[in-house]
Amino acid sequence: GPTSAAASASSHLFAPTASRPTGPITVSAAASLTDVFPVIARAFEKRYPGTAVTFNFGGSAGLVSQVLAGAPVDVLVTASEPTMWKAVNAGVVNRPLIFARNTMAIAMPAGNPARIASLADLSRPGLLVGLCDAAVPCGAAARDLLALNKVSVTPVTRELDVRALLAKVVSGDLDAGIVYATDVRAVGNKVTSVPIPASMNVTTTYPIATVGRTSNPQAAQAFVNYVRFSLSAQGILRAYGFARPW
Amino acid sequence: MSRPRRARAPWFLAVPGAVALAFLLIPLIALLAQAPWASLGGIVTSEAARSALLLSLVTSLSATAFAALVGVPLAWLLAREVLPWTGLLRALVLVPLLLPPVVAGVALLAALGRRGLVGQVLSDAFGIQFPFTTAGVVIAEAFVSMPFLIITMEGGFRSLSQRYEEAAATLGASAWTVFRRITMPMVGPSLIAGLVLCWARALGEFGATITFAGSFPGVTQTMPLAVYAALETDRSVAIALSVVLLAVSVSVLVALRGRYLRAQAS
Amino acid sequence: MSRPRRARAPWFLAVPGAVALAFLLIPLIALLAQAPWASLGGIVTSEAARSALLLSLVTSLSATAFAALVGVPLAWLLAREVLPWTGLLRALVLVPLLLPPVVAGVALLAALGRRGLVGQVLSDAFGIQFPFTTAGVVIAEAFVSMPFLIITMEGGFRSLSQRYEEAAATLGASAWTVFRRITMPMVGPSLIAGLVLCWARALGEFGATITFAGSFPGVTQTMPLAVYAALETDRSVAIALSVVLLAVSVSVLVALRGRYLRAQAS
Amino acid sequence: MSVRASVRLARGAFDLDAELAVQAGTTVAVLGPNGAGKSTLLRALAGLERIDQGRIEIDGRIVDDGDSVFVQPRARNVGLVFQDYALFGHLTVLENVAFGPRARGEGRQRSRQVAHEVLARLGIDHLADRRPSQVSGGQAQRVALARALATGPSLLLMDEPLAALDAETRTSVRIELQRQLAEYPGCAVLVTHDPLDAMLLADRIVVLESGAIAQEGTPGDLARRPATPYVAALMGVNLLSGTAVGGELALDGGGTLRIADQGLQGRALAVIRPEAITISLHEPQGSARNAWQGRVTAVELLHDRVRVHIEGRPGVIAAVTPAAIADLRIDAGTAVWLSVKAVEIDAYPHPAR
Amino acid sequence: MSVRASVRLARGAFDLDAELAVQAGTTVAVLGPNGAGKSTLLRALAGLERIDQGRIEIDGRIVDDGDSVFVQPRARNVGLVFQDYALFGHLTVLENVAFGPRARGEGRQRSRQVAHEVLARLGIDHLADRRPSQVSGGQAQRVALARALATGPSLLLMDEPLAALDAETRTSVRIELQRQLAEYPGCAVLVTHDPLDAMLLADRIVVLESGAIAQEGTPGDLARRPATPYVAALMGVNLLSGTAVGGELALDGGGTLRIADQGLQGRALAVIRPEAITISLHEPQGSARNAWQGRVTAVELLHDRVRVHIEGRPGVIAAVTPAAIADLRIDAGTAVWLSVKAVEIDAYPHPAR
Ligand SMILES: Nc1ncnc2c1ncn2[C@@H]1O[C@H](COP(=O)(O)OP(=O)(O)OP(=O)(O)O)[C@@H](O)[C@H]1O
Ligand SMILES: Nc1ncnc2c1ncn2[C@@H]1O[C@H](COP(=O)(O)OP(=O)(O)OP(=O)(O)O)[C@@H](O)[C@H]1O
Ligand SMILES: [Mg+2]
Ligand SMILES: [Mg+2]
Repeated sequence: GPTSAAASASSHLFAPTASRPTGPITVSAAASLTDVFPVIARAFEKRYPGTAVTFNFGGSAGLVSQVLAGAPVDVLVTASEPTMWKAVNAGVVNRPLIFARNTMAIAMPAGNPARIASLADLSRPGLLVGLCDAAVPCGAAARDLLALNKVSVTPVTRELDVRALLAKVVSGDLDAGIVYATDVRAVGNKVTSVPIPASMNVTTTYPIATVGRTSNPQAAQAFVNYVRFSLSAQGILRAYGFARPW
Repeated sequence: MSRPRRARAPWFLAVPGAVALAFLLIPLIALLAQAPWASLGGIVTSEAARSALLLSLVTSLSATAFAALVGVPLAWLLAREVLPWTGLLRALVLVPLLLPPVVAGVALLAALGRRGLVGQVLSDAFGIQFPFTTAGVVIAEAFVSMPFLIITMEGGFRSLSQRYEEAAATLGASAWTVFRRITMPMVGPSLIAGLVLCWARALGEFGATITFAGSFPGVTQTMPLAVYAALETDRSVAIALSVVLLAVSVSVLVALRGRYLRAQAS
Repeated sequence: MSRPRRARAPWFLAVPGAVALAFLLIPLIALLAQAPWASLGGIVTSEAARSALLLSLVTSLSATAFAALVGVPLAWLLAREVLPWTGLLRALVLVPLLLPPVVAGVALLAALGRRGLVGQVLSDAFGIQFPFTTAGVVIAEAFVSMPFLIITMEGGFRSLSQRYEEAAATLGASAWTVFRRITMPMVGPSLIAGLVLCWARALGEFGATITFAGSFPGVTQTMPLAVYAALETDRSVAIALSVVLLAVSVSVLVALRGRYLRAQAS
Repeated sequence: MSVRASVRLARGAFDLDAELAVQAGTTVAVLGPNGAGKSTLLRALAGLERIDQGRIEIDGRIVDDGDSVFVQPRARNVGLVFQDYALFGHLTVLENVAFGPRARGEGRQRSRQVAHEVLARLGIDHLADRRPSQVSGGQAQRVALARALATGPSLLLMDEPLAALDAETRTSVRIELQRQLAEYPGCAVLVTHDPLDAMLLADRIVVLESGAIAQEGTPGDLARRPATPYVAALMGVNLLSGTAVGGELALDGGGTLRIADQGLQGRALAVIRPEAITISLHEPQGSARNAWQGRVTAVELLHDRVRVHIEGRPGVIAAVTPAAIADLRIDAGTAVWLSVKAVEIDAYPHPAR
Repeated sequence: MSVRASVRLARGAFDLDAELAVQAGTTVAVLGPNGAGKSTLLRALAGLERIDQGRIEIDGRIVDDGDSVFVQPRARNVGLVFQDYALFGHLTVLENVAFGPRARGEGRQRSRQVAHEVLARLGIDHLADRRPSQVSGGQAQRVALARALATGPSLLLMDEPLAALDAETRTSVRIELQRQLAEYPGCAVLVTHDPLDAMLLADRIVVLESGAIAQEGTPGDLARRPATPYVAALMGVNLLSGTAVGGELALDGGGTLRIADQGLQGRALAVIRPEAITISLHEPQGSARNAWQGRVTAVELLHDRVRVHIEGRPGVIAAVTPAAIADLRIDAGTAVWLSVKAVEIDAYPHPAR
């Protein structure tokens, strides 16, 4: 659970550091972090001069496969815990930390032509609703969300990629789609969204871990710590719509 | 006394040729080695796999048929340089080949989506919608695969001597008769080659389909989409499905016995 | 008195041809309409876009060069039916064309990954690793695009009359001289056609690259991958990048003035 | 049934400007060197090229006037035989021949029947079910002819119909074609490179050189009074040009000939048959009025006579018997004396074209 | 320098089994109908086909023995001229001709110099910088010859070198080739369809029919005593086969001929020159010992004589003067009487092959 992860991370934080982190690191991060992580990285690089962060963004499952195949990355960040566990169980990453959560939101084309006001409206017949496929994290979350709220929705599509879902909302081909809250923020005014009260929402968690074979363990660990524990990183995450990790 | 008649290859061709063969075949072998042969039967006969395979076959064949119906005439227009700006048009017609497929899907949404350039009219006036329908899959597949048919057929039309068409005309045949009874049969080899390339591309189409048509089992979830979904959860299922897809297409290619190599016309 | 010499198209070709043209061009126009023309300059000159474009050009050209180096000899072997099981081999060689690209990436990992069939040996014995390197991008692109070169060149070799090679042999030329000075120059048109198709496919490659090589900016993030990443954050940037990719490739095609349509040899 | 055409059309730097008239039941051969415009003329008649100026009239109907009138090939009622036949490779011989009647609206049965009749007339009905790739060159030629004849055209156009055949096949096909043309009631135009074909198959010969008509007439006319060196070479005679004055012809290439016609004055041409030239090793003592020296450049054996090519002033070709060659021991390089009687030289005023 | 070949090879249903010997400085023509195996024989000599049995010896060196010995084409020192020349379209004329010397290891400069010399010898050095597509058919033929000669081959092989040329060009190129072959010190083999080419260019003729040698000899041998109908047709004479007994030849096709040779017995052939046959409209009263009736099937005009094809027992071809045709008003369909003197019939025992 998050608590134990946090506790173990704290022990790292207060461990004596031999020297300042320096040098390049590569971070494999879930695609939904494409916007925010570069901003955090710039802050990290400013905080620790001499470091340089590059990214490899992709779907969580793909990133894990790559690490398993020996991808030269130092830090792995996924959009769901089950995917991270695959890497943990394979022994290729160290203990992960949860550094952020994402909540779900309903996205509608700009102007909300179908006049959707709540999650319950999605069960209205004749409405074109898109969900992600349960095989991908955003689909699993949507499934949990609908179950929690006891709403039954008949989607016209079960997208394999949250981008594809959002594209159809933006283009107006879907009346609504259940996506991450951060996605809604990323596309700005091209979509309208209805927030879901926190009590009725489900959250997905974002774990981060250093890769066992990293060639720069010091900087990798510093980055993990920075993302999880620095006020600036957490502030940036908030600004991009991510929820607190606890 | 019968020596082999087969030509011998000089080393400077045999060696790199063998490298190419290994390069193309080893990944295939590695893939097959990872296939869950024990559970293969169960996976490929599952309802989900069967419906995805059926959908893939139906949509790829429909896309090929549509491409033939309109793409062959376009190839003719390009080959005979009937249109102005043929050089530019020919390059533009190949754009779907160059476009990353996901972007092709975005372009299709922009054009044929409910609020798209043309889609809006179709939707408002006739209530026709393509996304989330099997027709949408066909459109996405046709869009990305038609250029293969066009480029092959244009070559075929160009290399067909016009004398055959002229001979038919002097014998009293109308333009339609000439096209149907002379031109098309004589570019047969190019047609087969183009159809095979077109069909192969349509069968493997993923990015444009998912972006434009969505993914719903039985309606829009073709084999490549099912493979992708399976990759998120169980690689070995994904590989099993890929093996099925490959078996189907390779058997078609073998059955065609190289007729998809465009032979010269006549 | 000078009447237009341009042929006129009968309606049964002009009408479906126009449909095909509209079908292929309207999505393109819709896409361009969504491009952020005002900020285009800034986007395309950004460091990220420039490095992705450069990487795309370098890798696609390298992949094409590699494909030419080993694929052309393989095409020759297939055309001359030097190998046993030519019919099956020819179909297998086309498999990368049929495979969903993501599966192609999986297959490459299975073969050349650190624990892959061949990759393990390379990694253990020589410390060579391909995945997640620029070389890996080249391999992924070459794998999916080489079949285009092979299929085109095989047709070219087949339609080249062997008499030219025979004439050169009787004049005293070695096999290498014949191949270099006679065969290759004479299949020039097919070579150009095959190279262009191969390059175009390599330039747009996405699925195999992201799976096999990842998406590391400056190392493996080619234009299509950058476009995909941008789709997550800012669609208009993605479209702007696609427009750049298209502009480059369409200008190459236009500059080639249709020479990529495989003309008949000789 | 008759055809009258006056055709003018430009294709790049090439300019075709020719008139042609063919009477019903007759065949006109169009003879000319490569690139002379023979095929272009034929294509204009068939409607495969539009003319720029002039008019083409078939059976009294204007089918092209270089302006508003243009009748499509399919409506012209012409039959066209291409040099390489252009048989439809995907159809059988019967289907090839039935194609025309079928395309002109006959029923399937009737078309096949017509095709069988035409094939039978040409003696190749047994090939009906073969593909064009399965018949020999000579048979393919007959199939092409059958296909063109099956629609009963008023005008039959043939572009080098025998050129692709080998020597023996050529003879037999030529005889067949001769018979067919004799029976054929319409007009026929035959393009050829071969003067023999033209002489055997055509009633009249039109010689086309660089897009313009150089000469026209019966084979005899052309042989007796060739208007150009090309025609003379075709007919196998020596043609010399020069200026005549008082029974002497001062040749353009040097040398002088005495001619019988004392009255001929000004620019003139002279024809000498190769047989009329006598070759000897020493200066001839006979009555021949013309004698000059030359050197043999080549010796050509032609069945029962030998054609000796000689350079000199003038250079000529002489024809002698093989026995003479053996007696004189003539070979390339031999220096010889040539003599011709004045009466054997047919001199006439240069045709002003 | 000499070539001796005994070649046996099978290609599907086709079987080639022939012997050939060529002396230095001489040319052998291989004549035969389509598909007789002429090209296959040439290809075997060049090393482009391997033989199944037999042996090929060039300059005393065995280059193929159907078994272990096989010398590659590039090491055989042969020159090959293809029917359609197979000039390299991407090289200039000079580069085409220089290709051979260059490939055999000469330097670039030296190769070009050799090429210029050969081109100059053939009178086409001015074409050196053109592409093959920019030269005429006759010029292309000379370029192909130059290319083959540039390596100084011991054996020059030509596969229908004149077939692609039109009638006039053919004559001039033939003369050129005649000159070149006369100067050429090596062995030459010329494949052709055209008996005229064979007679003018070759010292000896080998006739190939369906993979086997049907006859071999000088042109005179072949004309006097053709062994097969094909050879007779080539030579333009009538060949009849039958059984001879006591001065009479009972023909296989019906009819009987009286012949001069009383002693001839058994299977025999008879040759009648077309000129030896007299045509008349009524039963002839002269001294000719043979007279029979026939019907004209075709009339062929050949420069200054007419060949009349007649069906009858036997069917023959007769040659008469155009004047005779005009007098007798002979045309296809005319019933005629034919007569031949017994002494004009050359009968000889059937060659047992
Ligand atoms: N489309 C064209 N554009 C330019 N020139 C052309 C075109 N078509 C033909 N020509 C030229 O027209 C001339 C006549 O060509 P045509 O084919 O009629 O000659 P031909 O007498 O039939 O020759 P051949 O004996 O070689 O068949 C040639 O000089 C050719 O180069
Ligand atoms: N690879 C092959 N397989 C089977 N049959 C062949 C092959 N090559 C040639 N033949 C046959 O061999 C025979 C001789 O062919 P070849 O080309 O030598 O004849 P040719 O005398 O040169 O004829 P032409 O006058 O038409 O050039 C033909 O009957 C042909 O069908
Ligand atoms: Mg012509
Ligand atoms: Mg041959």
